[in-house]
Amino acid sequence: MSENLRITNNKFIDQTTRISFKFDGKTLYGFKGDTLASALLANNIHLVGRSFKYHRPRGIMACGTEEPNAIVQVGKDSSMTEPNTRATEIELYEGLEASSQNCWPSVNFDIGAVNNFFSPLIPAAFYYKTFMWPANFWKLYEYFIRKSAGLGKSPTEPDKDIYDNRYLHCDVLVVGGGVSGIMAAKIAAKNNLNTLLIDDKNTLGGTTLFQQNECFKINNSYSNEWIKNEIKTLYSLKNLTIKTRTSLAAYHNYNYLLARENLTDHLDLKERKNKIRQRLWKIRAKKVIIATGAMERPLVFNNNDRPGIILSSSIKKYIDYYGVKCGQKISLFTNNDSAYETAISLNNSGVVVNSVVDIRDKTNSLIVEQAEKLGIKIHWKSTVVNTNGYKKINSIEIMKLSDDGTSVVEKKIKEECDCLGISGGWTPRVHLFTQSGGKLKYREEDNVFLPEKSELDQISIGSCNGDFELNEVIKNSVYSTNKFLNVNNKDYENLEVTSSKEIDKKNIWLLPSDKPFKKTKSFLDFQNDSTANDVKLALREGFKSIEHVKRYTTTGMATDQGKLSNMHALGIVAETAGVKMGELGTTTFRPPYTPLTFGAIVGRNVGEFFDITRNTPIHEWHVEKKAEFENVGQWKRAWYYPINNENMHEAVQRESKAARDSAGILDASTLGKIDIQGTDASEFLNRVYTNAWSKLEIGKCRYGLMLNEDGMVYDDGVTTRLSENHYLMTTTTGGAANVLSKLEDYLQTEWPELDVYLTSVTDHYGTVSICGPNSKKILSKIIPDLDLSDKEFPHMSFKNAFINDIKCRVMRISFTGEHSYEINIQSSYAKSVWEKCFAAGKEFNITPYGTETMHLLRAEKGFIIAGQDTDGTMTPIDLQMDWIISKKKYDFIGKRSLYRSDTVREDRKQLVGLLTDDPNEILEEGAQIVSETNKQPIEMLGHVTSSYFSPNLNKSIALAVVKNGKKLKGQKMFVPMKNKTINVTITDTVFLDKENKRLNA
Amino acid sequence: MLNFNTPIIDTKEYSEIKISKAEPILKINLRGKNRDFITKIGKELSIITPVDPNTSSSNEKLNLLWLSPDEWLLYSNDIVDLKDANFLEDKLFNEISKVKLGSVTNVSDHWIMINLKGAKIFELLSAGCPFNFNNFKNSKGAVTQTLLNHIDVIIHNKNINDLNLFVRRSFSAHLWSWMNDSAKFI
Amino acid sequence: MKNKYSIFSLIKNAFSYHENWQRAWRDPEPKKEYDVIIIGGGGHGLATAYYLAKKHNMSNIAVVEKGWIGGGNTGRNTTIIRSNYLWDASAGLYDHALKIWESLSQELNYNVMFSQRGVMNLAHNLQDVRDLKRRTHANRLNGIDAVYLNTEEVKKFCPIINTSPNIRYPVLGGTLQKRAGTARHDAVAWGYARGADAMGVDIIQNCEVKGIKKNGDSIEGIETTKGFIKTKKIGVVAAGHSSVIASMVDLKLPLESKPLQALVSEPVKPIIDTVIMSNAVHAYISQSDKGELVIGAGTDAYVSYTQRGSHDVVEGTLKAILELYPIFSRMKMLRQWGGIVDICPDASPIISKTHIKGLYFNCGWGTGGFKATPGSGDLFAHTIANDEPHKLNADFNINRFVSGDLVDEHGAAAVAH
Amino acid sequence: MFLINCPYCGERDQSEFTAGGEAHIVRPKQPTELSDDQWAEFLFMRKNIKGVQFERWNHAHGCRKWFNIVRDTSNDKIHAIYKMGDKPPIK
Repeated sequence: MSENLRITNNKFIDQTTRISFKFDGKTLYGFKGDTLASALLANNIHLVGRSFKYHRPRGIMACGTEEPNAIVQVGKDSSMTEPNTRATEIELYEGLEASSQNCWPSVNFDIGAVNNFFSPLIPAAFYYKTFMWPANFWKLYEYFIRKSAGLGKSPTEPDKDIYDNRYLHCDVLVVGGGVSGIMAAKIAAKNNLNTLLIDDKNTLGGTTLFQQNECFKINNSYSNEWIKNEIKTLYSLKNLTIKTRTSLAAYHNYNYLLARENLTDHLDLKERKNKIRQRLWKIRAKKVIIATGAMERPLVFNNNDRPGIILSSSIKKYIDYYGVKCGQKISLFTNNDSAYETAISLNNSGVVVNSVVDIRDKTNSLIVEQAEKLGIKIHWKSTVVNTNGYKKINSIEIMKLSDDGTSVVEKKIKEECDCLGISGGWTPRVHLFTQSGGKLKYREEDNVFLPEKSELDQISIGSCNGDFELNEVIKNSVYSTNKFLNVNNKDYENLEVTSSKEIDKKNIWLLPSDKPFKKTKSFLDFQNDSTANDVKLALREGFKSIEHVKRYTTTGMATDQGKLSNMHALGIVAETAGVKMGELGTTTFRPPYTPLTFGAIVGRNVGEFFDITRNTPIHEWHVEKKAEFENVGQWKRAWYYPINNENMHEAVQRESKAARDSAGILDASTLGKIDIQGTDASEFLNRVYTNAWSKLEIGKCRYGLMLNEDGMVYDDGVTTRLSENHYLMTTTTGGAANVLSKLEDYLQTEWPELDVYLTSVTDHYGTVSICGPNSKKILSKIIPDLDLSDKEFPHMSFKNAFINDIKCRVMRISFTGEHSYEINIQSSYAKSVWEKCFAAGKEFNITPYGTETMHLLRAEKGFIIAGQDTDGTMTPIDLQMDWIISKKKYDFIGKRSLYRSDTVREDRKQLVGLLTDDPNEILEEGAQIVSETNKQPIEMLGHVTSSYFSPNLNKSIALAVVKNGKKLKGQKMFVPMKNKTINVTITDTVFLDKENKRLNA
Repeated sequence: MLNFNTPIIDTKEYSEIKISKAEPILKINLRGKNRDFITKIGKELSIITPVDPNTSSSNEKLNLLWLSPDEWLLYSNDIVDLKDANFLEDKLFNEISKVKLGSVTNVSDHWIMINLKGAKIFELLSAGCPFNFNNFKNSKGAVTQTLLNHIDVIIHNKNINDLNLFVRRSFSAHLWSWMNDSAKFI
Repeated sequence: MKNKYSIFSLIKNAFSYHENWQRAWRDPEPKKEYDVIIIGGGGHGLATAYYLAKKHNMSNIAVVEKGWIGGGNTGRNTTIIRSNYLWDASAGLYDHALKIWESLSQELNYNVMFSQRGVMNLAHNLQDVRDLKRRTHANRLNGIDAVYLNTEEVKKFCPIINTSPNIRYPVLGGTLQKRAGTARHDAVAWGYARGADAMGVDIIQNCEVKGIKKNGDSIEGIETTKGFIKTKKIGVVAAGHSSVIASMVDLKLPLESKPLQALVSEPVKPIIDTVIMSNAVHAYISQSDKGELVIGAGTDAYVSYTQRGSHDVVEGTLKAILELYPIFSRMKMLRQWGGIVDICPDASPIISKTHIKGLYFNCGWGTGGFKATPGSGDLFAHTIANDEPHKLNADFNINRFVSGDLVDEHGAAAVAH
Repeated sequence: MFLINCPYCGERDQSEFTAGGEAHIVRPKQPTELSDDQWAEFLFMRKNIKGVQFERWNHAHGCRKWFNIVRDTSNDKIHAIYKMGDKPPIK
């Protein structure tokens, strides 16, 4: 550190705690309380990055969220590195490592800077006009374009940090802890409103916190003294929650807001372990008060982008808050009074202020007079026409402005400097207001967009609402807050406020130079390198709308989202096109206000919490038996149970054979179960299923098919009549929730006259299904007093029973074609019943089987699986299930759709069986079916929906849907694969036990 | 004997949060629309049927929660033998469903009840629940059905900082795990 | 033709500081009458006008646009282009478009940056696997270059995907169409606009249609904010606002307009050089040439014309992104936005005549219309010019909702992104 | 995220609800009497209004009741909420 750029009497930086950090590999020092930007400036480092397109050297320009240039890569660790972080927002911590981006090999010597030399060739949107020849070279061009684009580098390993979300409901949310926000929060909280105040900085107070100037006093003390006391009071208020380091990211409809709280980024690395890094607050506020302040505008003039050119108010913050001099000989360039505050602060800290270049005619507000008294030189009615210095500014060239402000006159003055502060006036931060859907109005006198109309319960106060004078900020904020909250707080009634009143305003969007305009480089968007020339080019080429200009020139689309560039782009467009600013409108401000990590949005919903996992009551048994699981919706279902290193095929073959040869046991607990009661229960079933229900005897079960109103199969399952007005419906696993809500919908909206109640009992019952020729023997061991004779307990019926005193229902139904039972018992006992069945079946080699075997067994019988053999385009007739459509019923859901011109077509795709000529060839599910092989293009007649090798038939079997399939039984077809064609024959869908003998075996 | 199983087996304590499973608890879902149904329930259970939204009523043994204009959840204060639940179910079924007043469904194992106690339980809930607890937390007996970490739950405010939360059994292990994870960061 | 764009024209213009570039398109006032008026100046509408002029010898054509051209879904989508659709009709339609994309930059003399970096669709459950295999087989037989990949091949093609078997919904496989990719959305609208303008098409911006004048069942013209314009043929290409236009002639369409959201991250150096779509967990991601991760979120279930959607949808999408790409947790969302997508019950578009003579609709593209832009414009131009559909869009008529002959692409689990 | 005042449970976050599309499309009592056109009108054709629309919502994660909402689809503002079967409070 050659120069001492720190002043020592600073109150905000802990100069006793020195912190070491690395920038571009070099070890540097700063103090606790510094940002990376302030620490770099204290080390006289301005050059921190290269611009996106021309790779021009760029320095720190601001001190907060609007920083366009100083964006750095933080951290070296491949999992923890973070690209594109604003140096102005990084609080310095021990061990911080940051580096410049978008430059190679280094920020000081960057090869990409040749682009600057070629810059005449690459105006806005040049890429649309070239790289088209030769056509197939685009891939190569694109490779280099992509390589040169992008800023920082993405991490390449998973993030180790933890993020969190939290909901918060409050009466009043105040966004921004400056002078307006502080007063508003106090008023709200003191009136018993549950209030939340957030600010993105690490401390409240805004810029007033370091405003120690004769021109700005409250009750005869400096405004910084006053605000410190206010902050102290705030922290003692009961109804008030204060969150600092919390940035409002998005303001959605219905006062739903998202705020990101930074919890660990400012801590030393070793203090961060096991702590939440960022928390996203999902805030629902009854009322919202926006007090987000304003941000300073730059000025647009030739070569306004050199390192060392900094917003004037930022220079003030660096000296007054961080105690850092941005230079030793500073010039200022302004169109308004605020640069004079900077001049005075610098002067008070012993920094040489060369001069203030002011585009206005002489003005004599309080603050200007104070500056003049201090002997600060002012160039009135002048402009900077050029700046010099490649990696850091070293001089500026000043000329007088013509009366109309469009050209420069008289002779050029060169002024040496090592820093130039610029101030183009102030832009209210209306981003959140517009995000919330609010409409803006334009105020001509000082060229600002202000909140006008909002649909939501919210107000904007302070400078984000266009109040720039301290006395007005205070008066209007208090008045508006009281009115908005419908309270009458008198805390701020008799404040005596001194404020320097700005008298003259003048604005020139694009400042003239002595050089012809076309040869100047006046930057609008510093990060994306778009210039005033680019905007004018876009307009010349017919891009009239501001959105077109923005997209064509990429102005405002960089990581700062145009915070500094939008107003000037609008101004230049309006001026060039001869339109009024107010009529031009603005581009849309889209959330988030500042970039928001994906991690914070997702919170803890990562890893095991990515999605819900549902388990059956027997789950642990399957885990113990090392079952492989299949995801079925959110359920984990046992897929197959490999033993002795079996692969899936081997396990499934074994399980399938066992189930048919002796006994198998399946966990069917995931099936949806709906308890239906009410005097109209039968009528209800008549309406929702295709078949008839009224005559189903009590104690009997029936299979039902449910359609959508469009006639397509929606769900299926067995429903049991438990008593006169009491049914138990089962649905598919995946369909359970949708079926219940669909049925509730019909009951509540279409058929409110029906006396029917539906209650989900899916989780109440565990379902143990045992099947196979020995299932009866096994069941008789478990429930010895139940008469299992076919006469007493035939297929498709149910019995109430007890297992060790615990009530259960036993259904004799079958999805495998085997003699089988389903025991429904309260879930708490399901595992125990399962184990009992397993023990009782041991002598019969009872074999647990999973979903894969279940699918195989049902396919042998030609039973469909809704969702696998159907795809939302199959009617029951297509499934060759005409028998299930009641001819007698007047109506049921979907009936009318079965009689449309397309659904009555005879040659629709229909469900058939397929056998391969080679019985060992297993078809691929999803494979297509054709009738000819040598034709191009081939007409695809259908596809394979289910396919297995059946160990019980010792051949491969498949179900398929084939156009006109019903009539094609016995026909030869082909399944063309990538490298071969498989010959198949269309068959019946039932492959095994066509006579259903096994059901009663 | 059949063994009784629950997906959640322990009690966990964190700073000002204690979460514990309470099972077996009797739970019966009651549905009906007309006055007779409401009167009958009151008479059978010696409890006032809450008809105001988001409320409940309780007696020494039972709690009756309002779930919707035609739906209530009955649950026992204490651990019961599930056979008693069946007994009560049958009784109510005969008195209500059989006589066409409404429906009675045993849901004792459909729901798992988790008890939350402590000063910070609402902070835990706010980690995954969009419901506004500001008034709820001070109204004893209040009931809400909402989502917690995307899972349907019924929450009954038993007492100050003492809640019973009902979650469907198949979701309960996941929710339990989520609650324990979140509690670590409160 | 206007001045031709090339590296040479750039060099030439550099000498005059780019002050001599011609306008990309004029800014005309509407004429009294046009042979055809296209309502909607998005990619599809501009392409329709372009092909009407180019292939059907018409020149008295206007495109009227309420706002600025390309400002609707053209400028708001995630620019995925592919043709690996299941049904023959869809495959025919989208592959027709893909073939035009392959030479579109040269055709328009405007670099639309069509980048054939491949599109991969992932499978996360067994039904996904069946569906993707079914689609791949169909694609192959339809001459579309899709292949099925196993998990290792997926990983090899895009190494940053988390293919661990231990995640909640492991990657079980995927399909890859190498000819598929992305393009620069704005450039498509601008390129077609410039091309159409050069052939005499009037592109009229800031011109909102307020009514349609009919005489019996024939079209007479449109009422706009710039006055009445006479015409006998109207092609409506108004995307989310199709129903609004239809209601002007008391026509109801099988559409619902819903918010669809998308977002981009801050730009970073190349990290992902293909397009990856995962329907089951809902994550669609690619990286733009500028370096931003471009992520498509889902639709909300309600109708809205606000161009805003719910946060839960964005959260759900990013959840899925981090499940599959945990390395992106520290990446930052730079900008999110919404579009209004017009969704048909079968997730397929309508390119069709109506019962009103001279009134044609091109709508219902839902979440995936961008990819079809050139093909859609070409076929719609054919339909308008001949008053008959081309064979490639014959199946996409309005009448299919009456007959039941739907082209059900979401039933077949191929979401139309 | 909307804040929806369920007519039974009170104000709740949108995430507790599911949207059910246009309201007052009554399922025809005698579908078999309808032509294919008429049936298609019921099945698929929607007003899809930009502006004030009547629509169905379900408090799916609360009381599970369906009800109607009057909402302006151009700004998502909810103008009225009423129970199923009730007359719309505004035209």
